[in-house]
Amino acid sequence: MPEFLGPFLEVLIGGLLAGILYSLVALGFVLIFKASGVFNFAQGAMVLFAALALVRSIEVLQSWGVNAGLAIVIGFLFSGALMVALAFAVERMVLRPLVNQEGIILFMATIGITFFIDGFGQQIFGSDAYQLDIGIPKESIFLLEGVFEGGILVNELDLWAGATAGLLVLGLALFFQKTRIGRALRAVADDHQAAQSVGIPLNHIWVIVWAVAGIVALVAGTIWGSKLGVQFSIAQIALKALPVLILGGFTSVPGAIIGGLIIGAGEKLAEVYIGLPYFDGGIENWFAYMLALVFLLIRPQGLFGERIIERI
Amino acid sequence: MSRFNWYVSAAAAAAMLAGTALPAFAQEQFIPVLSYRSGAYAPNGIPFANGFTDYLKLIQERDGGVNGVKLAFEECETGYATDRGVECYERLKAKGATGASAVSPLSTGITFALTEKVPGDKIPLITMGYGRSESSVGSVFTWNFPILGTYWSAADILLQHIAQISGGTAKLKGKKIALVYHDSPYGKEPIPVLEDRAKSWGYKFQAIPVTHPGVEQKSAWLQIRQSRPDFVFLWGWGVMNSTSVKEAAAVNYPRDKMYGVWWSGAEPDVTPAGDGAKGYNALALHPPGSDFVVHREVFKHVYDKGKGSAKKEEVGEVLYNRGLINAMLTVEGIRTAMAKHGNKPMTGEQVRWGLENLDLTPAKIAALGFEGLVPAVKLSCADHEGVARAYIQQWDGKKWVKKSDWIAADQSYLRPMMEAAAKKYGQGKNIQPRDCGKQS
Amino acid sequence: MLYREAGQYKTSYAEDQQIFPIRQDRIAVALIVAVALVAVPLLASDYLYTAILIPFLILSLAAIGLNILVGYCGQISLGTGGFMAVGAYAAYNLCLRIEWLPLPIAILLAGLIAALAGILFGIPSLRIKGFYLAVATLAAQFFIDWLFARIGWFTNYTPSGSIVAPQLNVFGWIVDTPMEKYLFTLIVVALFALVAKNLVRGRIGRTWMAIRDMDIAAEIIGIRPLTAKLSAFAVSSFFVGVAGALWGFVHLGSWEPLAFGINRSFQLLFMIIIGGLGSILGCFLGAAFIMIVPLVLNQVPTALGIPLSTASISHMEAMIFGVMIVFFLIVEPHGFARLWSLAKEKLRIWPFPH
Amino acid sequence: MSARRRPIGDTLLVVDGVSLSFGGVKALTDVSFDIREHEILAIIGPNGAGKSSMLNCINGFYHPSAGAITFRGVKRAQMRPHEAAMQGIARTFQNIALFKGMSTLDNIMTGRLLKMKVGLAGQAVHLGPARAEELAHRAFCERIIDFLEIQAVRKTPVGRLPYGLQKRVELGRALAAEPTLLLLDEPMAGMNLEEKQDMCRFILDVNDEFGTTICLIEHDMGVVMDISDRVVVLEYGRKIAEGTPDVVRANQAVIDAYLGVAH
Repeated sequence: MPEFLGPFLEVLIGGLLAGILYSLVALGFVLIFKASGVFNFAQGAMVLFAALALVRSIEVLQSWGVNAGLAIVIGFLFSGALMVALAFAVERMVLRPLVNQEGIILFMATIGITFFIDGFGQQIFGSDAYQLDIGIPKESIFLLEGVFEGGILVNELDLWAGATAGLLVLGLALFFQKTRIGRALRAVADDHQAAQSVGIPLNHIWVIVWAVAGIVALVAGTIWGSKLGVQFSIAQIALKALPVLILGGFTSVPGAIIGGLIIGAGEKLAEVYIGLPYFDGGIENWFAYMLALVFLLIRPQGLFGERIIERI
Repeated sequence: MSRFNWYVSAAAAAAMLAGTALPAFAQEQFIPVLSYRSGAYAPNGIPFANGFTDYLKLIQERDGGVNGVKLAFEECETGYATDRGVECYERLKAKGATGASAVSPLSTGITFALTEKVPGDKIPLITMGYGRSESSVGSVFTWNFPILGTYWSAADILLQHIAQISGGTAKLKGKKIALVYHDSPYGKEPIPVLEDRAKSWGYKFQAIPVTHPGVEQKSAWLQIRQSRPDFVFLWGWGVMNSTSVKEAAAVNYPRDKMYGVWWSGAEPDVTPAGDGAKGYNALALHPPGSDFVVHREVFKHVYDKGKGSAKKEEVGEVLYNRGLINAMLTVEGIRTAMAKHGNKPMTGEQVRWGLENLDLTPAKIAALGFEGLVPAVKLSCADHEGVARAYIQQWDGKKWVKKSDWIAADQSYLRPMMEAAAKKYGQGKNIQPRDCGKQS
Repeated sequence: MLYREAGQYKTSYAEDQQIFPIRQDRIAVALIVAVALVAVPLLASDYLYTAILIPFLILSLAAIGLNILVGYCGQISLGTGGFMAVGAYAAYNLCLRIEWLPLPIAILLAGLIAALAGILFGIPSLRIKGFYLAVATLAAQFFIDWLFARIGWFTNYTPSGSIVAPQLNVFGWIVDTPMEKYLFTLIVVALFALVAKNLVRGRIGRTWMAIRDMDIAAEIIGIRPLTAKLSAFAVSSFFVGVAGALWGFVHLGSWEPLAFGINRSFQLLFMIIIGGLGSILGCFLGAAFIMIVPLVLNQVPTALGIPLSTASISHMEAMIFGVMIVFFLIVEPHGFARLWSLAKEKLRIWPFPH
Repeated sequence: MSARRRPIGDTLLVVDGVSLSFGGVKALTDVSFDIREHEILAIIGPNGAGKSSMLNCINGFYHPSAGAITFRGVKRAQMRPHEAAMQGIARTFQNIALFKGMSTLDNIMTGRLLKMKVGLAGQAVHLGPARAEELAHRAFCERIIDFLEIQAVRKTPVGRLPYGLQKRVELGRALAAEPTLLLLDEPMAGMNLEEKQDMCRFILDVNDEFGTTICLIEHDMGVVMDISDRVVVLEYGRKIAEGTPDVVRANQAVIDAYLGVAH
């Protein structure tokens, strides 16, 4: 085995696993864009909001003497309900009045939502850093120790994240393929008129899709929160999900996953093999964007974008 | 461009006038509090601000102010952002009867910006344990007070410690030291010392930046896993610290080979990593804990009246105590100034004199209730740092344990460096260094 | 009755094409100029200059730059902070490396350098639109942040990466007191606002607006999308770059890359949405609003006896901005500027509605 | 029709064997005709006959897959719409393509953009040449506004105007470019009788006063027969007839394909 291969594989795997975490956030974007054509900048803020709600409700419940397991379950139900309520509020107060507006206006409106949720969430739940421990193991595992010196490092939490992302995608795929609502959502993605004929009002569809995206945000928030602690910075990971979207296409669920993997692996490899040795590091912050940008110029619809995307 | 605009300005102007006219207590000593209770650095900003304001409240409640002069303070949220910090400074600098007494920005970036502004406004800038390292040279940096330590001192103390445990500086030859730092003026401060010492002591130095806010460190730590440095120094802040400790645990980098600066050695920096943080070392400027005299006073006069800023159990956290100390130094600067100028609200200029002539003897410190928390410190025209010492503390999974004796920074090495840097700064700004021999 | 144009006849197109065709407006503007140049310096405190007026003016200028791109040309950008940084660092390096260069020239050149950067990062706009472009401009933001933090040359190898602006010497006028800084900023911003107004009401402004409103039709009447979009990026970045140089030199005095981070980009975007997309006046109104909300939040609750913690204030601030953004997008996408002109229309016929 | 001031002259534009297809669907097949100076040529045909596609080819919006278009004796290679505009081809659209955020005056002024020469710096100071140029073009546009009788809505954002007026503004914008060849895509669609009459008058006046060559698509046969000098009939992307209105009216293929359906 050549000596560089071990570290290379390690960075590659680390990057791929980091990428899955980006994918989790990107998924929420894709869902909303697919069904309502809204580029939801607030997805990152929703991740923070959901995670804050979860961690704080668990904390409060435990302080009331509820046992840990039950507190976690109730916490999930509570934050899930909160995300659904948020979906209702967003539909009623933002999307409905802005129906038929240009995509760019809706995009800017979601920037407004972002700031509101950021402020609101921290005002209610506090702006400190909170520990989220729902029992996901966080140990490091070393693979192939016989082959490479020191083995290849993998973090259990990242593996869990990967598995969760996989399950989530599977669940979403089933939801879209097998349920009536799911099929209606797909119809909406193609044509609003067609959706009306399925018999589900557009407003309901929006609420549903925002709620689903909210649940996805809760899942992402749980994993990110377990990894980093729940605090303000996790809202900013939304910025990491944007290049993923461009790469994977705005409308493709598998695209979000594959895009995440490519971005994650690409930026980590670039940082370790180009950034740190030649530029004192730090290039990963823009590398993903540049990668996406170059890609965009070559293939504007993304890897898995359906047809040529209507570029509003 | 429009009359509306003018109305707005007029309204703002009126609000300002009203704002400045409002304090009927014209005889108050005003202390601005630049804090950050929201955003990415809130976990560290909150306890510090709590400690700072609690001490001011203590002085107010227990003593009725300083020598009978009531204190007034106002918090302003900087979010650890330089521009907002400058804005806060501008907003608060002229408040109160005599303007701001002294300003403690708790941000190296804001310190750099304010260093340019305070000489014009004649307000002392207290940067306790942070700020510009060369501002220790008071003859050039008349208005800066990096009391109790700078980052160059911190870097030097860390190097001394690892040299000591390795068996002497000679043993460091060929060793690898990595610095994982917050990519900002704060994180970059120690680099000159670490690079300079690398030349003479012969260790290999590697600097690894982490971009604000510091949640993305995977590549940095994979790099560390590959290059296997013998020691990792951590110059982080906010969420970056706990993320570093977690990542170190994830790549199995031995935590006991990690050394954080004193801003990377508080409870919020290690608790998120759980057991992973066990063995992690950090510098300590002062011990944690709430069993010092001053805490008893704070509980009695502030918390028992329901006026505390923090939750009771948070009193005594590392950064809470640092806030207390910082406020105490500010107040003692004011008190020293009053000793010369009389018991009335002091101007910034008078407080500057007070700080420069600050002489906290052990007896005074004991009287203030800070025995065991603060060393004796005496500032002078030439030396605005006073004392630069720290010890190594280690996280045992539950609390910080003292691991070394107090280590003093090597002034014979640092002083010439600081003076050279200060001289360079002074030349660039056309500052004539004060002749400290003549000053009383 | 006070605000009516009856009896004011325009006998030439030149009269009709003035920036302020109505007499009352001209009087108001003259008054504002008088207030800004005379009354403010007589009355204002240092606080008003340094904490409100100077940042307000500079951010208005940056907002004008952004509005040219977003409001007039319809190309969204989230990289404004980055282009401000280009202006600030370019001005710093010009002053540092070419010692004889007068400061105003250095600031203008810095604007030109920012314009070049704008063109470079504007190139993707030829192929992509909307939020794809928004994401592309984020690439500019992050790249520029990194560039100035990491490449030592730009900061003259300052160990801390924080740089200090030189003394402000405007052809021999040493600008150092807050009042002088204010006057200097006021003059620069007023001149640039005038230039911006001239540009948007002339040929190039119509070119941009045509691209914004319907790019296909614009091409058919002979507009080259390449030149139109890139010129908007260039002019916009020029303004933003000049504002960045002023922000560093006049307002901050010493800065680091974080001063021009992504939050600055969002703040400017908010200003133009709230103030009014496609309105020069709106830039000032939006900047004033964004400057004043935190002040009000600081002062009013305290005055009412319900003091808020600083954390609550900053959360409230975020919430209010968020709500205002959505509110304006729903109710009045042209922001305060349109509300103002509607008010004027009402005033024009008041008190007789017909 | 009264005797025209400018007699019909030489060939201005030649369409020679133009074919156009989108992903296998043929929009135009081997279409050839020419447009002569100062004439009014109408292109008619049932829905989907390829009329708009034909106009789009002429002003460079689509690129023919086969065949060639020669304008003023120059055979054109692939060109972009703005290049067509520079050569003097202006057009209006079936679905109005005005700049909705701008006023009537500004919309018409955009038609003059190609004629304005003062550079960026000049515009920035807006004194001397820039001002003079702006005023000169304003005067020209005011003539168009007078001509189209839209003085009252000069400063109104076009988004707020009724449909008929918008059509006029769009015509005004095309006229402002002083085109050699003016392409009108259903200029009277959706208008009432009065509005149609006004529009006919404008078209005839433009042709007469400025000598502008006009190629228009129209559904209203009455209008077509009244105002055009010649008519080209398309069906399913092929030309089935060409000639004066009388000739076309008598053509059996046209009657079968189009008029027969219409009546």
